[in-house]
Amino acid sequence: GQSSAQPPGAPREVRIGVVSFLSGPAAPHSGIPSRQGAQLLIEALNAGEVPRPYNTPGIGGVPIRAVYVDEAGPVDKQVTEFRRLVLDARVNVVVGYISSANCLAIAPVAEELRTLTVFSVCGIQRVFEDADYKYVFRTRAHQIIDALGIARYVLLVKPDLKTIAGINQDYAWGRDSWATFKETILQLKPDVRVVAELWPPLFSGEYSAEIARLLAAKPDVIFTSLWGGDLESFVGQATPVRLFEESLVAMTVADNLLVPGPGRFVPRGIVFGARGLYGPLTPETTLSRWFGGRFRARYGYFPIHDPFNYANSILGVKAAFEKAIAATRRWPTVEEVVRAFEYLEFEGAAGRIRLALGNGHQAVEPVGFGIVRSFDPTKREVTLERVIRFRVECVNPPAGVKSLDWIRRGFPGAVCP
Amino acid sequence: MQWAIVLLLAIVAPLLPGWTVFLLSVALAKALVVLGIGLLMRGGLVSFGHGMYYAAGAYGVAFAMKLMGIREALVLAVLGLVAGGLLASVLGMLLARYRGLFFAMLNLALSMMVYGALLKFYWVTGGTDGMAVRQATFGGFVPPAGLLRVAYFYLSLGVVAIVVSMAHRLVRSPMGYLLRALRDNEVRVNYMGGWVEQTIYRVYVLSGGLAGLGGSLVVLNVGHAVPDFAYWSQSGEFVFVALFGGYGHVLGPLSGSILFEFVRSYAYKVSPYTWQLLLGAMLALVILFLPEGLWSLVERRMARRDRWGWSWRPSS
Amino acid sequence: MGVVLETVELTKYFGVVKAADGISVRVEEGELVGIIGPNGSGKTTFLNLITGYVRPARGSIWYRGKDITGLSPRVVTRMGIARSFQIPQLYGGLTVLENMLVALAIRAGRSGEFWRPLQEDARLEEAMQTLSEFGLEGAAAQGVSSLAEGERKLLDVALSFALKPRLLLLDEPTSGVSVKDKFEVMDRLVRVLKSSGVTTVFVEHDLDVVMRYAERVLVFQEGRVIADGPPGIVLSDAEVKSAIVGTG
Amino acid sequence: MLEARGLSVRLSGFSVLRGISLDVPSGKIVGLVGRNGAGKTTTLRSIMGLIPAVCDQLTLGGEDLSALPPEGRARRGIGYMPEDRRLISGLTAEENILVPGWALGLTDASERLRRIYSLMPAVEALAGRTAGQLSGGQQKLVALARSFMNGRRVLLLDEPFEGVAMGLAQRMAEAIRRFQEQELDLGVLVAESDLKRARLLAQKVYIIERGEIVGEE
Amino acid sequence: MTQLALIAVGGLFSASWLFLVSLGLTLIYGVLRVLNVAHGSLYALGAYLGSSMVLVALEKGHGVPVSYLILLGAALLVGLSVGPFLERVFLRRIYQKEEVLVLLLTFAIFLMLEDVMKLVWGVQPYVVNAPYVALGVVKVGGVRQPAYPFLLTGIAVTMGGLVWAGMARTRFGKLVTSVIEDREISAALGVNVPRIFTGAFTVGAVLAALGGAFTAPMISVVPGVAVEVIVLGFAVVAIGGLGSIEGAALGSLLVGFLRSASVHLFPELDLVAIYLVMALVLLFRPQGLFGRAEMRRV
Ligand SMILES: Nc1ncnc2c1ncn2[C@@H]1O[C@H](COP(=O)(O)OP(=O)(O)OP(=O)(O)O)[C@@H](O)[C@H]1O
Ligand SMILES: Nc1ncnc2c1ncn2[C@@H]1O[C@H](COP(=O)(O)OP(=O)(O)OP(=O)(O)O)[C@@H](O)[C@H]1O
Ligand SMILES: [Mg+2]
Ligand SMILES: [Mg+2]
Repeated sequence: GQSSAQPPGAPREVRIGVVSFLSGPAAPHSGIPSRQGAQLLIEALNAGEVPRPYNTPGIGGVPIRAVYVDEAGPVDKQVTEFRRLVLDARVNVVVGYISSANCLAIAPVAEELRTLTVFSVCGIQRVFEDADYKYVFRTRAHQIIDALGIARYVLLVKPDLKTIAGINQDYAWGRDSWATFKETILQLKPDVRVVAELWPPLFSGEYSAEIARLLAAKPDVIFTSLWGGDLESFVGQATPVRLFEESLVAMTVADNLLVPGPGRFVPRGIVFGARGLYGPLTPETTLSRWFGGRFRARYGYFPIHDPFNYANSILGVKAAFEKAIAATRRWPTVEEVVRAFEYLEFEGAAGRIRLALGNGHQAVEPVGFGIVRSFDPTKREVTLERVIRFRVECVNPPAGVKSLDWIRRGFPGAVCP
Repeated sequence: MQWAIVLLLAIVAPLLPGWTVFLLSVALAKALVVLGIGLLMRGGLVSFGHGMYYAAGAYGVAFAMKLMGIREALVLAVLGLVAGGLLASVLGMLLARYRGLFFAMLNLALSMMVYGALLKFYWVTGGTDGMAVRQATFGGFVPPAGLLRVAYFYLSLGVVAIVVSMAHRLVRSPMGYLLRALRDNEVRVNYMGGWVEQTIYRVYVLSGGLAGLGGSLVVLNVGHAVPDFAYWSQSGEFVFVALFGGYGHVLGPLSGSILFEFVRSYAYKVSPYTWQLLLGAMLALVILFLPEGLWSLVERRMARRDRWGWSWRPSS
Repeated sequence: MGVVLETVELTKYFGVVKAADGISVRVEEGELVGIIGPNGSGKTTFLNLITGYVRPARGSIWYRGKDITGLSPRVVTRMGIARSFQIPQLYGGLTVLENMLVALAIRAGRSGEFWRPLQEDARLEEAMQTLSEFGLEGAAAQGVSSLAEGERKLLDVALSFALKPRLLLLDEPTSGVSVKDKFEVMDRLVRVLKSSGVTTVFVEHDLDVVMRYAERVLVFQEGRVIADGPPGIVLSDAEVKSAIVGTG
Repeated sequence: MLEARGLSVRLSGFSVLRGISLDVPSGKIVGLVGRNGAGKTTTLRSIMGLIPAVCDQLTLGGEDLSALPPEGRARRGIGYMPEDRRLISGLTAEENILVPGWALGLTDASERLRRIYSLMPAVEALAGRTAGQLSGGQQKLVALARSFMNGRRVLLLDEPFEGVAMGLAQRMAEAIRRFQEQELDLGVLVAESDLKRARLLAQKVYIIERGEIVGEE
Repeated sequence: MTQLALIAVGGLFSASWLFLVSLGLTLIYGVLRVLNVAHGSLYALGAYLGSSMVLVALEKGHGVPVSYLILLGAALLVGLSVGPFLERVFLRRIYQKEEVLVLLLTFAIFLMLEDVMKLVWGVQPYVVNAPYVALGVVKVGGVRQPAYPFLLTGIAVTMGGLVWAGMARTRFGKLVTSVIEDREISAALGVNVPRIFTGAFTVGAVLAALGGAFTAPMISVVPGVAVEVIVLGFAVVAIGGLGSIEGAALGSLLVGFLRSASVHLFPELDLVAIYLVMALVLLFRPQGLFGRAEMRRV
């Protein structure tokens, strides 16, 4: 009754700009799955088919209209498109962004235009650690959890590890990931030696020299934050020479390998990360069962982290709006939505999301890893063994502490297994 | 002619929707880079590396704000000009010896090394995440939010108006003609006692400065500097726009830049999946059917009007 | 009367081709020297050597007592030596008038000027005047790429003449210029050159032209000067005759 | 052999040729004489198909040429020597001469080359040298030799003796005459600015002035 | 010792690949004076078609050995169909214009083909590495190395030899030289200019597609593979001297070995290695290693 009726002052539709890579090398593994997740969820929301607590149609009974935008292109292009979304396409909310640089560039613009903007995938901690924003939120944890978590994981499964090596793309994500991993390992086990730090350029695709070097160096653990096509090329070239048997290879974005496409596989014995509890690590909840099932039925594979992240952003928007509506009993202003959004804790598509950091704008999440025992290419599923999940308090710094400082100071306040 | 256009832009700008004003500001700022590249192209020199000067301007602004706390828009713009010009005056000493595709490729190589440096020294430059640039002040004041974009727009417009009119003078001056002359026949220039390298060097530094100026204005508008500014595809885009608009006339780069930004934004809007197809097709059409650039349309029109005017005179 | 130009044992081989094989020549102030010789005998190369376009393997070049060996064409030109070309060297994208204006602007040392227009009144006037001396005033507004070959040739000569050099080197100035215009143009050119005391060296195949205008003739063969003297005497020399008419 | 009637050319608004008519009968050398800018080069180029021309008739041995592209005209046996030499500077002199032979797949190319060398021994001496490095006159010579390669029915020679020393010019003229004797029904059209020299070589001379034929002798 | 061996082998692999990628580029530049940005697209087309054809063949139960022939076939198919199409529809119209203009036209073609490929093959990644895996591994200095790159080396050497012989030794090569230098006079001498252009561009297109098709088994074929290839190819070609096949070979070796060495000795340099080589070479030999400095005849 009450819940499906529109509040007074409601517009005819809520327009949401959805930004992700629709072209270029980041599209197949990240941009397109993201868009798929967003589209599926928005359609289901409008039809009122999402399970509780999101079973009311649209947002506050108002249907959602999505405007999809390509994230590919230079940063000035992104800023222009953001402005066009807000000022020309008149969207009420912008959701998305995968590239960290774009998130950093968009945040101040969102403030200027007073537009509720919810980042979905980008992970750079600087967004909320170096600045305060009012209209900008991020419904996923920052990237620290991946590299930090996987470092803790390898120390647990291979406590006697002596040497590590890293192969990471030569750009911010690769640099940050490696720094986090290395710092964490050295913090927790100072006698570990780093035997190789390799920096292939982004999208280089040809890794025979790097692989030879890694084989020759024989490190106990190899850390990599490669993703997308680069990761697949690496896996394809490393498998025949049995790199994954020589060293324990830890991949933070291994779930990229599950995106459908011919001939692709997940090697056995690697440490599998999915940037949170997604993909094969997804916890069983009503929503995750529904979303995963729907997604698989429609797109032929179980959602990896990107579709979940986009879905979470949209669910967060809905939760915030409806919280504000409940408080004001009419259609809320953007400031009221923002106030409702801050420190919000809502049911995400794969477990609860808590906006605990950055003055209530930045989510914290648990993370988990496992070792691949087998891979089923038809269902595109892996079976993991030795799965360990790290709770939020283990891998996220406390509020007000910068991630890197937190690591360097020895994780004060961390609660870990 | 150019003043009429400037006036027109100045008057209509505040009436346009907000994102258009922003788009115009960015397009105007980029037009400066394109203009500089167009000047070089008049001398037969195509640079596929001007992104580095563009980046120099942008990062110049970012560092000036971060390290020196300078926030005055005009000062920052001039700083961008100086940053681009300085870098160009160093590299130009080397590049002035090169012609043709080697000039193009060496520029590309150098700009990719600048790109690499911006990436490598990530602890200073922020790597690919880039550097944020805060709002600038105008005469010490921060314009209210509603007027900020318009202020930036007028800043860009003012700078462009000055630069375009200077460029207009330049292309008709001895130096401008010498540039065209050396493109046609360097041997003859030498045998007239003209100094080819020096002319190229001067124009190169000038175009580097303009690229820096453009970079500083863009980054003030956009608010974020990233290494991609120095990436080869950005440089390629500038060259493209120079041809798209037509570098034969100083207004070509200006109109080309504005049109290109709108076309691209339009393509993003109407077909977010296949904007490249749309953009590519449009560009191919322009190249195939208007190889002198869009501005040649205008010139053809004006030429026709002239002839028409003639026919009114009594025949002798 | 001083020595304007002196070359000492200039030598340049291109592979086995002896383009210059020890050329020692002296040109006095105000002289009008013609160079003849079979095709490929090194005439153009001689001019290229003097102006620094080609560096000699051996030997030296002196201009008004200064050693100019190895200096670049630009520097040499700045010192007052201008040349025209066998194959016209023009600015294909500019009009005839603009070609001339560029020459005048560079001569005046104004090539770095970027705030005043090229087409200043005074400069325009001089340009038109120079063009009309070569019968090109009618083609002033025409793009040079559409000129007939003879007109291109004339413009090429006009451009070097416009530099007001003290030593003018002309490479086949009238080849391609039709017979009717040839003498007319040469008459005028020589008159001006003489009256302003410009020393001139010109390469020519047309013996009528050489006979009529040259005060002294150098005969080239296989990179060497085989005869040097007044045209009447040189051209009746048997060896010269066989060189000019004989092997080629 | 070659007949042109009412050949007109307009270039960037100027009427450069106005109704030129001329005949180049087989076995004859015909001169086309005029001052600079009279339109000699333009005439030859338009016969070769290098510039668009309007004409009432342009035939070679009765066959209409006007619709053929330049290479088609070359295939019909028209050899062309441009005024400004236009050798391919990256190839050797001999390769330059062979280009028409290769392009048209002439089976007798090497035989013709031998004949050309025997007509012009001076060319053979340059055979192996890179064309771009030859002196101006040497290039003229090679360009003439090249026109012989496929000039079986008509030769179009544009000021062939310009910039050529006297002795060589005489030998070139001699070579043209002898070549014509060998190629039985060859017609030659020579553009010249010197009436005297044209008279020496040609059996018939057209006088061209400002794009029009104003006389013949 | 092991390290040296690894650097050498890695350098050879890298060089083979680079050479394969840049050969067609240098050919088309040498022949048409076109710096062909669409080269990357042809490479990507070769990669996509190669992968999908091999995939179909494997599904139909054909053995892996056939797949090498299929890759070759895919490259020929792409080159022989798309090459002439692009040349006739686009490039032919503007050869007489400036080099940059043609370059930018190929850039426009590149943009269009990016999306055309997306429409045909979708955005899903293709990993078809059976041909890569099937060749097994060899040991170098005690370290396992894939054998497939040796196949690349073989193909690179063969193709390089064929193209070099074709250009330097044949009449076709000479006619092409003539057409490039002076289109008009070539036509007047009887050269069928359009046919020469189509022919040359098609050969270049086949080479580009070949590079893509044989790279495909090593990598994940995704949108955007075209982009990286272009700059790398350009850099190699510029280092070697535009239009020079020997130059491209030497350029590939230089870059390949430097990259391989940097991975082993100073990984930080990997990203800029190629540009470093390029800048250094161009500084000391502006015309590239094998480029000819041309002096204008006056
Ligand atoms: N594209 C063009 N636009 C305008 N005028 C042109 C063009 N091409 C040629 N002309 C003019 O046409 C006239 C004829 O030129 P052409 O080259 O045929 O003369 P020519 O008789 O061969 O002279 P020359 O003996 O000097 O070679 C010249 O006045 C020339 O300026
Ligand atoms: N750059 C060069 N490389 C190789 N050979 C050259 C070069 N320049 C000139 N030559 C050769 O040197 C010789 C002399 O050439 P040059 O041009 O000086 O002759 P020329 O007397 O001017 O002849 P012409 O009367 O035909 O113009 C010729 O055999 C020519 O081929
Ligand atoms: Mg000469
Ligand atoms: Mg002529």
